[in-house]
Amino acid sequence: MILLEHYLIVASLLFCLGLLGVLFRRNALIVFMSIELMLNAGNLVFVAFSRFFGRMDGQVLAFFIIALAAAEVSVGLAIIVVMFRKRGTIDINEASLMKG
Amino acid sequence: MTIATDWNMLLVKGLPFLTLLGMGLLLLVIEVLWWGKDKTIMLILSLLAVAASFYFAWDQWIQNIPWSQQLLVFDRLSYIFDLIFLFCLLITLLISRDHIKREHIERGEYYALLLLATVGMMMMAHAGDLMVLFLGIEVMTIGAYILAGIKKRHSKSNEAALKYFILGGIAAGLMVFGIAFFYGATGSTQLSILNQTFAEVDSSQSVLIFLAVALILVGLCFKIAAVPFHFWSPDVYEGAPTTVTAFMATAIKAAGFVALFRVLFIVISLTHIPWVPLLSTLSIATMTVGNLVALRQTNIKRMLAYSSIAHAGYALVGLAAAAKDNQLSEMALGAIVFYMMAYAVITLGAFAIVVAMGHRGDEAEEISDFAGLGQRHPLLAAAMTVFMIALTGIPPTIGFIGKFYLFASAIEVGLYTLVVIGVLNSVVSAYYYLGVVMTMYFKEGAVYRWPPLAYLLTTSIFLTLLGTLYWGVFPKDLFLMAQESVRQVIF
Amino acid sequence: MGDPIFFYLFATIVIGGAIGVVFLSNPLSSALSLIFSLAGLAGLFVLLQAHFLAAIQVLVYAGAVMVLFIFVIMMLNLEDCKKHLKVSFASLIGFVIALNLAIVLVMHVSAPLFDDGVSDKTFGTIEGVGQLMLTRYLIPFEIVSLLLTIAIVGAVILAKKDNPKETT
Amino acid sequence: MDTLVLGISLETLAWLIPGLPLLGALCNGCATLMARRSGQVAPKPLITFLGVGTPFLSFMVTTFLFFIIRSTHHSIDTAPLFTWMAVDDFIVPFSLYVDQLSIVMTLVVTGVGSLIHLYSVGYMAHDKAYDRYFTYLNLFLFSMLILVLGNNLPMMFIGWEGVGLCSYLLIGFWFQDPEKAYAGKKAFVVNRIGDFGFLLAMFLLYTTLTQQGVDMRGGSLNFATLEAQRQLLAPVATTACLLLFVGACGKSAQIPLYIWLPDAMAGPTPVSALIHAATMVTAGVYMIARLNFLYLLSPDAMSVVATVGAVTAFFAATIGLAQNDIKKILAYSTISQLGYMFLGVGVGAFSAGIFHLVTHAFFKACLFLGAGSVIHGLHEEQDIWKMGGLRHKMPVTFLTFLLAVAAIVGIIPFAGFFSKDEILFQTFMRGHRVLWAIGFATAGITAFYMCRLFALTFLGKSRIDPHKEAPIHESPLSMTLPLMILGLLSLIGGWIGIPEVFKGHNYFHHWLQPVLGAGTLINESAHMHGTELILAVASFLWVFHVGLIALILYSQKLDWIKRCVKKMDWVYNILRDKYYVDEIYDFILIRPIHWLSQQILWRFGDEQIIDGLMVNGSAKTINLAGRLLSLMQTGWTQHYALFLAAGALGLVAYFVL
Repeated sequence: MILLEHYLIVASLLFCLGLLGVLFRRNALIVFMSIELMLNAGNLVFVAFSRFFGRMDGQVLAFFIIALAAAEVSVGLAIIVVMFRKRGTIDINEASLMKG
Repeated sequence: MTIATDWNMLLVKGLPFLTLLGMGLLLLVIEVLWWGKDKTIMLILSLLAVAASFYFAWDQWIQNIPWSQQLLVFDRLSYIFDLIFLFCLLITLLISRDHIKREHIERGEYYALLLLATVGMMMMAHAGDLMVLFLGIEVMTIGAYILAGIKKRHSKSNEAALKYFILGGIAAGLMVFGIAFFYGATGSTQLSILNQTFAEVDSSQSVLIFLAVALILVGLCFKIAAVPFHFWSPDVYEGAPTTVTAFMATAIKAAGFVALFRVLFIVISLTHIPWVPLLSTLSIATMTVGNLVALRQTNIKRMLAYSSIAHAGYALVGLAAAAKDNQLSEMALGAIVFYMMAYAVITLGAFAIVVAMGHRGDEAEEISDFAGLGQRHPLLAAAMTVFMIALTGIPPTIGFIGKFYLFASAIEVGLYTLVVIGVLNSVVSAYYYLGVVMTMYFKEGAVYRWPPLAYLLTTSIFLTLLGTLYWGVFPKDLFLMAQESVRQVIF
Repeated sequence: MGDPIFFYLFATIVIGGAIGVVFLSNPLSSALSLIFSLAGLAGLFVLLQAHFLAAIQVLVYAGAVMVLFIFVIMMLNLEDCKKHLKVSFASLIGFVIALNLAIVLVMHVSAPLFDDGVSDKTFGTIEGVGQLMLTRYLIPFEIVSLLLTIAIVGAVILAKKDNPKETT
Repeated sequence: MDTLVLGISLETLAWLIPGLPLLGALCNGCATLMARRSGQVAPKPLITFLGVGTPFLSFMVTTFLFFIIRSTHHSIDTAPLFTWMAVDDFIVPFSLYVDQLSIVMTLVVTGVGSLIHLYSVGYMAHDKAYDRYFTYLNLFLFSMLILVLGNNLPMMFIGWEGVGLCSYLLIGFWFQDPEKAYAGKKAFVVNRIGDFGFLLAMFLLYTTLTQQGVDMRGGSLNFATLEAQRQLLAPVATTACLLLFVGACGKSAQIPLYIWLPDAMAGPTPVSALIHAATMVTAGVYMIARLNFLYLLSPDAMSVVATVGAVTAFFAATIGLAQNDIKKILAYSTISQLGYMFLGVGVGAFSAGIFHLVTHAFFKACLFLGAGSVIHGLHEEQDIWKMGGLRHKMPVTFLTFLLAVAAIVGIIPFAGFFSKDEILFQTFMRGHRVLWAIGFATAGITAFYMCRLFALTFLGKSRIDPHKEAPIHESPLSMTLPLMILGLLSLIGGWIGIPEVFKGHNYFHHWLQPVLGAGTLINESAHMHGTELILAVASFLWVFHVGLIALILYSQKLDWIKRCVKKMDWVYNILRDKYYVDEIYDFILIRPIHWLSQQILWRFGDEQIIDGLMVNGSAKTINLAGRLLSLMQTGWTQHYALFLAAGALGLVAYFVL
């Protein structure tokens, strides 16, 4: 029997993998993908609870998050493209002109 | 589950942001259709929209008829923050024109994005639902990412956008996760419903709630740049175009605080959580780190960035005071609202001067560029001196009054240690603020003829200067306004 | 559909895909793993009776977001992306932090059983979701549309090459 | 009070006192800014007229009010001009309070202030920034008057901050010189430490009153309210008084916050005379006298004040013995005399403290202005070993300086004698024998170093560079006139408070009786007169002889001195180097940190003007922390993300665990 908490555990793992990706990878594209994973973990929680309560609010909210994620990605990729033009690399740690 | 919405009412109540929204979209259209090089029309239209919106928000504030549509709330707190955002937007628009011309970023989208980002902030101020709050944050933040990176030719600007985007993305991820758990714990994201269910939160669900609150707080602390979630802000402030920095340092910070208010109003009833130690620690860390690192800065924008971190720390003193006894005290909240206004006025003035210092090809962002300003341009130097004094918190400026109210409200609830640390911090801050004054007056700088300042810049400096001094001497009405605003908050 | 086997299948796909995203060195492989992971997520959505959302998930992610990612990867023609994974001290700390967070989350997330009876026939369908989205959640819906507008405009002004005349 | 004088109400007159200097500052400021804008200098006559005229008018008004109060015996508590702050029950009206105490202080401030303004006309005549100078000076006067006349603590605080700010601007006035700018900043930061005590004390008093449910709608923290509710304040009196005293220490340069004052001498000499001798630095004494009812509640705080005062007096005087810079000597002497004043108020003789404040304002302003005249005449020479024999070349300066020295030394019947002896006598009578002994010894040391200064400057043979010798001349009338007036006041200024034992009537103390009440004098009954006379005579003989010896030694027998100094060079060195306080701070605190930072982190560079635990020591520590923290800002997004995640983890753990 699959319980609510199974879904929540999957979501938590997904979320932490996403966070790990951000902390671990230097390729900006993969960092963005990891952020997508984090957002999707949130979605899974929404949908799981929506089923749990028998109310569809959660699904609507998840819908919004999907749209938001798409919006973020489009801006993020534009930033990456500019960065690549400027520096010829998309290693996020190469961008460290400003510090201190 | 459907709500009968009085759409007419919503239309009337929502005029402040609807005006901006309409004008923002209109500007996007005009940008496509308008082939002329001169974008002055955009500025004029934006200013008109700001004026109209300001009028509507002011009118609603005066009428004071709290109304809630469940997802959006319309009370004095939200309108006063609308007014703060609009003031920040106004000054930003005024100082923008010359700067963006110099930087070759003068385009209609610039104005449109500023307006639309402000709409996002207003959504945060009016949020009656966590989802609306979050989407407001995202509208604001995505606008800010783009504005920060709009100087495409400059690596720094792009770097700022990238850093802001990645860190903001993480914060958004954390917050979504938090909101999802909130939904799970209470069955809704609507703040007003949460308020009722909270009393019945039993222990099995409480973990979910705590997790949710923690993650949401992380997201909000990121927005106000509280330590240790502040790392983005110096780099982003330095890299972004100065006008955008001014906007971010004031409006976004205020928006972060109003969001924090909205959430705290609800979650403060979670009595299991020791709120005061938490907020005190955040506050101490934030102001201390901000001030100490600001001491070492040579770039004025970076210095102001750290100073803005420190000021968020001072405001958190008020929040800690407000959270005492698990109910938000009016005086402390009023003090924070007032502080946001004070800080916005002063900081915008300081940034206006930074913009005024720049020339084509030389943005004068180093503090050493201010050397000899006292002789080259005494008026500008005098104004900057006033702003620095105000940021330090010395009477008779609004900065002193703001700090005084904050600390007084903390003293009133007995947070003596916090106040001592706060006052000590403001002693430390005197060092770097006066460093700027010293540089202006006591160091020889290049002597060249000063080009006349643009009228819009002069106007904005004059306005902020007037505000800093006038409200420093006669703060009563403004404070009463702040106090009134937190009196009838819709939960 | 309540068969546990499906849950475990999809869950494995989701987590496996996510691990792939994080640890595969080639960004193209990462992108493909991401598709897998998100498709698995769509499967989980189906199990949770969110059929419409599952369809949207596949459409948006596999159809739009992924294409965008892969397009950018191709366009940039990245040489240095294939650098082997460097394990720096910082990323080790990152690993520890993420691990800790996962432990905290998994330990504490426990909720009772599913409420079995979902009586509403429209649950999870376009009709049900759409009804809710365009009445009760109309305002967030509009904000999202604003968000998308801003994002599109922003992406265009950022990524568009400057008119060379303006640079002088 | 609706008495009308020439159709003007007394309240309006009271407002005119600070209003006029403010007007002067505003007009001068506008003139300066407008002139600079077009690259010119504002017309000097206009600046002079406004800059000197407004303080003088203000002085006239004050004098007028003084006579009114004298005849009516009423104090004037003006209606609020506006309400400055109002939150719930925290109300701060912006109104003035003119009573016997504040009118005395106002007379000193405007009177001496006007004279120094006049003096500045000559002294600053050739300065490029003449207009800016007068703007600041007027602004200073305005702030000082707000400090003195404000009817509540927050208003006093505004003035308190205002004078600090103006002092900062004026010390760093000659901004080409980084050392001077640094001195200004140092003074400002030390003062901020003091202000911090003041602010906390205000909060404390307010909270206490609120908790007791006192109705404060008339104005919280009004002096009148505080005095009326003093019984409620008794539990926190000691803490509040000590916190306020921290503020007073900062402003009035007492141990351990005295270090800024000698450095503050970098400013123009009239500024030193006005701010760092006559007015601003005495604000601490005034504040304690103003709050005498509060201090009387706490004997512990009083004895701290008295002890710190006495020790500072002694300590600073001994340092003064071995200084060679004419302004530095005067600076240490100011610190020392301020110590006397604190001793006076600390033992409960508030009026004696204020009396000394008044006479000190006369003679110390005279000394500074005289020194300024000498420096001006010698073209910025400040080393007393490069002076000598100036009595012929600058007769007026010489004479007035002589009067002032006689006053500070305490020769009968000069001003300083009466005030200083009053303090010493009161200390003795109230049973503080040790403090009295310290004060008594200090009087001798004071006599010695002042006479040394005097002899080296004006008597003996000239040691001036021969090629500088020729153009030495007496200063213009605008400078000598204030000198003559102040010199005269140094002679007769003390006669307002001649005690009964010298057949006087002690007007001054009777005048202050309504305000200070019991805190004026121990009732002078006849059998005390014997003691008082003995003490006075002993003190007179002591300072007279010491002073005489110093005069003879330093004018005639310089070779003896040199030999003595050589033999006793370690003592001399200790004194000259100010007890190595700076170096001790340096050794104990700065060096280890310095070493640490050099070894482990960075080298500190060459910004090594190390002089003080309170300023530079902590500044360095703070700087170090700043460096460490800014190292965390690596510029790597991944590190930022790491901190963010760690913070998130911390917060989650805090909530969940």
